[in-house]
Amino acid sequence: MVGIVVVSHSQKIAEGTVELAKQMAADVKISAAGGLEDGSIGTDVSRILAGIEAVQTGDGVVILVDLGSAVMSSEMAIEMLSDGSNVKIVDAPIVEGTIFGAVQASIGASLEEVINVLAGTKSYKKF
Amino acid sequence: MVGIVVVSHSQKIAEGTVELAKQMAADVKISAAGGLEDGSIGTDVSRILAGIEAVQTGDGVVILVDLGSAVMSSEMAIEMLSDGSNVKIVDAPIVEGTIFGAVQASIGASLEEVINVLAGTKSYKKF
Amino acid sequence: MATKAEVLDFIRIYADKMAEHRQELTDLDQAIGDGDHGINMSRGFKAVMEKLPAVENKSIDEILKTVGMTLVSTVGGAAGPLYGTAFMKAGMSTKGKEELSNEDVILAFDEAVGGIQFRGKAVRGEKTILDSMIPAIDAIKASIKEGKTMAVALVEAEKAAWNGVEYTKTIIATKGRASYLGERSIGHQDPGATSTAYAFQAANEVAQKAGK
Amino acid sequence: MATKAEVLDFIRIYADKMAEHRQELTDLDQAIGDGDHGINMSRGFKAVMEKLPAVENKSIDEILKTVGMTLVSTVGGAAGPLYGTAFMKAGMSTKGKEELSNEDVILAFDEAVGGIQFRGKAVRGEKTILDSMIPAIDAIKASIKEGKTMAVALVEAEKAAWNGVEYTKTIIATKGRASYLGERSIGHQDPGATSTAYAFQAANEVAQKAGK
Ligand SMILES: Nc1ncnc2c1ncn2[C@@H]1O[C@H](COP(=O)(O)OP(=O)(O)O)[C@@H](O)[C@H]1O
Ligand SMILES: Nc1ncnc2c1ncn2[C@@H]1O[C@H](COP(=O)(O)OP(=O)(O)O)[C@@H](O)[C@H]1O
Ligand SMILES: [Mg+2]
Ligand SMILES: [Mg+2]
Ligand SMILES: [Mg+2]
Ligand SMILES: [Mg+2]
Repeated sequence: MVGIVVVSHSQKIAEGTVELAKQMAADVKISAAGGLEDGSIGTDVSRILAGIEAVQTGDGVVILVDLGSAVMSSEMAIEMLSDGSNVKIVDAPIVEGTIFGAVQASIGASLEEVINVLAGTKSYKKF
Repeated sequence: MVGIVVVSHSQKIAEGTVELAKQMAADVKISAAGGLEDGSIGTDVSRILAGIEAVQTGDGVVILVDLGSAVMSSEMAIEMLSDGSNVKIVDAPIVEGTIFGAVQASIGASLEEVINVLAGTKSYKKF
Repeated sequence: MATKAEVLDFIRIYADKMAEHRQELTDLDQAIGDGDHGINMSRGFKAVMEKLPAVENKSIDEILKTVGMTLVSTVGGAAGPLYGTAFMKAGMSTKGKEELSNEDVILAFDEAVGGIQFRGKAVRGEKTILDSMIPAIDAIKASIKEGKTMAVALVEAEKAAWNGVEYTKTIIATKGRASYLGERSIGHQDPGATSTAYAFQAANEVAQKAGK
Repeated sequence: MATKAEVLDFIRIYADKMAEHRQELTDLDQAIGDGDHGINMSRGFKAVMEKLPAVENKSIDEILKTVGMTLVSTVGGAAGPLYGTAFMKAGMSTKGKEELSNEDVILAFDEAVGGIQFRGKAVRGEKTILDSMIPAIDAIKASIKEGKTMAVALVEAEKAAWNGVEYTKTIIATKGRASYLGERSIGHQDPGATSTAYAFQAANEVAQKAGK
């Protein structure tokens, strides 16, 4: 199953997003990499790295980011992996994208399929 | 100043989003309407209503929602206001939109301007 | 015809059913949604039962509006604004009434379903509440038009509601969370249509007790 | 030329400066960002100071790489991956060295700025670290080319860095959080360019002490 890592500056956002995603897809492989080790706001490459490792089953991992340094920190985490070739940062809204991505991943979609669905999240209309 | 209400099924997401927005715009009028009264997952019209009232200065309010019933619950809250004409739900990513909206609102943008910026959030590229 | 006592009885029986079928509705929602519909409905109607004593001596519209307002703030999911609006609209159509004629009942149901459509912007065939509610109301109207009693009409209504529930298994969801699954929602029974069928089951039981 | 002791001295002095200017950098970031740059840099360099004793007897590249790795995981903002990559790349360019020639120093600076550009995908003129770093490194290169000592070169470098900081006030931010403000970022001094100028100030102070 494709894994998902939620990288937010805020631990609360990352954790809350994981909770919402699990409601829709209880068995999804997902981890929250939010905030710094002490709970304060920011992004931490080691937490992202641990998050990736926790959900990587070999089928690939998508990383959703909030903003700013979340992208750069995630890129560094990927570079630090011995093989980061199937770990991809996707440009999608962090909360909405995670939920849609979790639904897709849980039904056994491939990494490519999950990435495609996430690419479409931006054009999803909420109402 | 235009007010912002963050309506999420998750209290953590709403609170975390408000924290990130305040980092960028300390003086912004913003409230978190997340989860149910007992902290569990869902949306609650009374909490949204209280959220709107807390940030309405007369300059208008934008509501950002996560998904599903957040839209319907926000619509009900607006209908319950004696005058909800300058309270608008916007279709924008909840975390990213809130942060961009907060920056705009804090520099004194009008309701219309904030709504315009939020409409553009979907096409913002994270990388 | 429906007396205020019957309206109250309907609410209580429906509330009992939502508690009783909590797990069933939740399991249905687990398959195509976020697995909370039974939790939502039972939480909402538990709150309704707590509010009810304070308004049971008021007119029917006050009772229905209180039910609606309570659901809106306690259900927590889409069902909250939807059923909440339905009860509020039904209440508004029965202003000042202490008893409802068959026409009043039909009007109240029409307003209720109109409220759900206004709120949810769905039509029949989108795998929602409407797929059991609309056929059930149509059945009531047809029966009453044929000169049957409300008790008979509600037997037909419940039957139509459950048929509607069965129908939801055959269609794709295009509204609500189940729509996130696309094609994969086919084959699954809609939780909201199911909780609506229980509402007609409750109404039917009240009517059979009254025998009219 | 730079000895390992000087490299360590540079790190310690820079760490002191980040603690000392914590509020100033935070205030600058408050105006056009999220108000944490001073917090970030001082937290990161506090962690560096804790890690330093364990590696101070290793070669220069190990020391620089440790600084980079530490910053990456403790700074918490964009400055973490940026300065982290800079120190790591500088480290990689000084492999096994116990002492750096002027050419080594220039190569290390070039690798550092290359790392920042690789990581942040910015160019000069976008109101970032680069706007003080690139002119400072250019000044070093020009001075050394003219046959001046590193101590003289670093005086010029610090001067150029502060000029770059001044220049950031006149331009619009197109990278990083300050870019969210668009036009409104004009008139404000970039926090990252400022923290970089303090790095050249630290390097300059070390060189003046050594007098070479
Ligand atoms: N727009 C809509 N119109 C009518 N009914 C809807 C709509 N959206 C969802 N529903 C109904 O709501 C049910 C789900 O309710 P519930 O689980 O309480 O809400 P949520 O999806 O927010 O968790 C669905 O099974 C469906 O019948
Ligand atoms: N892409 C980039 N390239 C170079 N420098 C950048 C880039 N993005 C941001 N910066 C620098 O980082 C500084 C902000 O650092 P900091 O406040 O620690 O990060 P954050 O913006 O994540 O809170 C900015 O002032 C700017 O100089
Ligand atoms: Mg549900
Ligand atoms: Mg729900
Ligand atoms: Mg910052
Ligand atoms: Mg920051």
